[in-house]
Amino acid sequence: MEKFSVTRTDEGAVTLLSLKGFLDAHTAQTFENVLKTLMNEQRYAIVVDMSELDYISSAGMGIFMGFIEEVRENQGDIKFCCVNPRVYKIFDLLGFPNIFEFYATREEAIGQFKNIRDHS
Amino acid sequence: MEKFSVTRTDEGAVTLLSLKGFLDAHTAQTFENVLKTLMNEQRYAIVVDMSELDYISSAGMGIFMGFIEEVRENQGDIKFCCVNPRVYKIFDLLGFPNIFEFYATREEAIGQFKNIRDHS
Amino acid sequence: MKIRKTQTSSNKKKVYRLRLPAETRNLDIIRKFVVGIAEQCGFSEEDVYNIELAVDEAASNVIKHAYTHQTSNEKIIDVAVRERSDGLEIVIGDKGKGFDPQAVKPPDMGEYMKKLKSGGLGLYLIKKLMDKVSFRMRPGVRNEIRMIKYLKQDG
Amino acid sequence: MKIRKTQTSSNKKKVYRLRLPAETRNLDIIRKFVVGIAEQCGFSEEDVYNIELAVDEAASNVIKHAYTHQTSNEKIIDVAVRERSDGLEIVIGDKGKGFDPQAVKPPDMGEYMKKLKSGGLGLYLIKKLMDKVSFRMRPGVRNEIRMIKYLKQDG
Ligand SMILES: Nc1ncnc2c1ncn2[C@@H]1O[C@H](COP(=O)(O)OP(=O)(O)O)[C@@H](O)[C@H]1O
Ligand SMILES: Nc1ncnc2c1ncn2[C@@H]1O[C@H](COP(=O)(O)OP(=O)(O)O)[C@@H](O)[C@H]1O
Repeated sequence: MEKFSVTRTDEGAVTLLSLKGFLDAHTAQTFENVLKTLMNEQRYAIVVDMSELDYISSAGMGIFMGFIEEVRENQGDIKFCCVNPRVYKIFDLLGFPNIFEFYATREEAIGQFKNIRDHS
Repeated sequence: MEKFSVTRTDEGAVTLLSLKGFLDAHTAQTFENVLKTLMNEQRYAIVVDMSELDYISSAGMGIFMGFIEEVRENQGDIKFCCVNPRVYKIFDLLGFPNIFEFYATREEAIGQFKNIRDHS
Repeated sequence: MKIRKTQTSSNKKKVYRLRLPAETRNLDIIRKFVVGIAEQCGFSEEDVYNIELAVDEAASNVIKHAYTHQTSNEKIIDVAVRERSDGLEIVIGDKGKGFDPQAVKPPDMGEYMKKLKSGGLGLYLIKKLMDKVSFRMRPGVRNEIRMIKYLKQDG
Repeated sequence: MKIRKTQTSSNKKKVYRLRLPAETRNLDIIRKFVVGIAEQCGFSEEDVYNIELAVDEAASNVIKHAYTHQTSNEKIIDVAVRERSDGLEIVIGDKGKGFDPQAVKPPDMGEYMKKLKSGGLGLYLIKKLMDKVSFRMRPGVRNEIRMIKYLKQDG
């Protein structure tokens, strides 16, 4: 019955968010709240694991657009990993790969924040 | 997308039918055809494994009623096993346990046909 | 501000309607529709299943019985689900020949075995699975089975 | 026997209608409804997904935009799916304020980043995912987005 969930795991300065299920205009609210919390905690190094995300609509994609500026202004980033091909196609249609970095594995994505990790 | 399937396995004189998915007024047709084939082949020792049957409506239950007389007239039977509690509740509401035998395992159900197996 | 009016219109909003061809292959769509609403309403998993089955039975009846001897009319099933504060009210309608619900006898399993008539289980099941069941028949125009399932207090 | 008449009425039968409250929690019900029909029609898994998303986008727009500044009207979404020999025609309707589809510009991702406006992606996506898209606006009465997805010849 749970249509969408986010699991948060902090690894040093990097926060890993694992999305699961359906991210639509309804469940986007849940996800927005998680990101708001991260902003409040000033955690700007974010990796979003989408291996278990089955579906995303533009309302879900809009959430990333809504936070990326604040994140980057604070020397952070939102990086994506393990996006399934169906979901990736939608990101691609909307030109997201020009704006966000996509990685095949968590490790690669997390590895991009090496500087930040060493700093903290 | 496949909403219902039947897997048939012959073990000597006993035929095991494993049902999977949703057995409703639409998919009942498929199931009826399988039983018709068994009648044609004069295979009357039938065990129906419902461990993977998620759902049954009266149209599905009616299929059993439609064949049981012919089966028993030929010294056979239709025995049920591994029915999940939700599905069993519906059989129970309609008094099926007074008419059919239900077993917890395949082995038990198949074992009931021991005489038939020895004969053949 | 007319409170009464507002209440009425806000009740009105909580209606879900589905209309589709009376074909068995659409049972799956009907079930998913009703399950989706029942889940949102907070019914237990078991009650969602009971509602799903009752609706399937009523819809299967429309498909099997409502439009026999009838070629001209539109062969459709209507499903309306109304959220109530105490549960769900579901109406399954058709434009077919109608029937006399009083004349349908509950199945006697002993007799059943003798007659080996496969049928007569649907309405019996519906009455067992739902809390209230009623009928309204206007053959050729609109026949309805209306059923209510109450949310359990301890939900 | 009037062949023409029969054809018309058999076309009529292949319409699936859904009407429900314009609330985001109902998106799931709308998607399942459309997916069920698209699967039956023989669309590929990828096209089913495209149709699902296009319908979700159109319905999300109704929920988000159609009924702002409006308290009295019934806030509903209508979905009608018509099976055609060559594919599916889907109409999403509302009774809200309507809008001028011409005035909606396709998003420019570069500009997008600067403005950081989250939005404007829905209609763009719909046009990418579906084969034909058109609009009809009668504010307060009925606004529609109509979209067609063709079945691929090679199935
Ligand atoms: N929508 C309907 N239109 C016409 N007749 C119906 C309808 N629903 C039920 N009936 C009648 O009621 C009888 C009992 O239905 P039911 O208990 O579901 O058993 P079954 O469908 O197996 O006969 C049917 O045989 C049919 O004559
Ligand atoms: N059903 C509708 N009713 C009113 N306005 C709508 C409707 N659908 C779309 N619009 C208008 O079209 C614009 C573009 O929609 P869309 O491309 O989906 O992006 P977004 O919803 O993110 O703004 C919306 O901002 C809104 O002004």
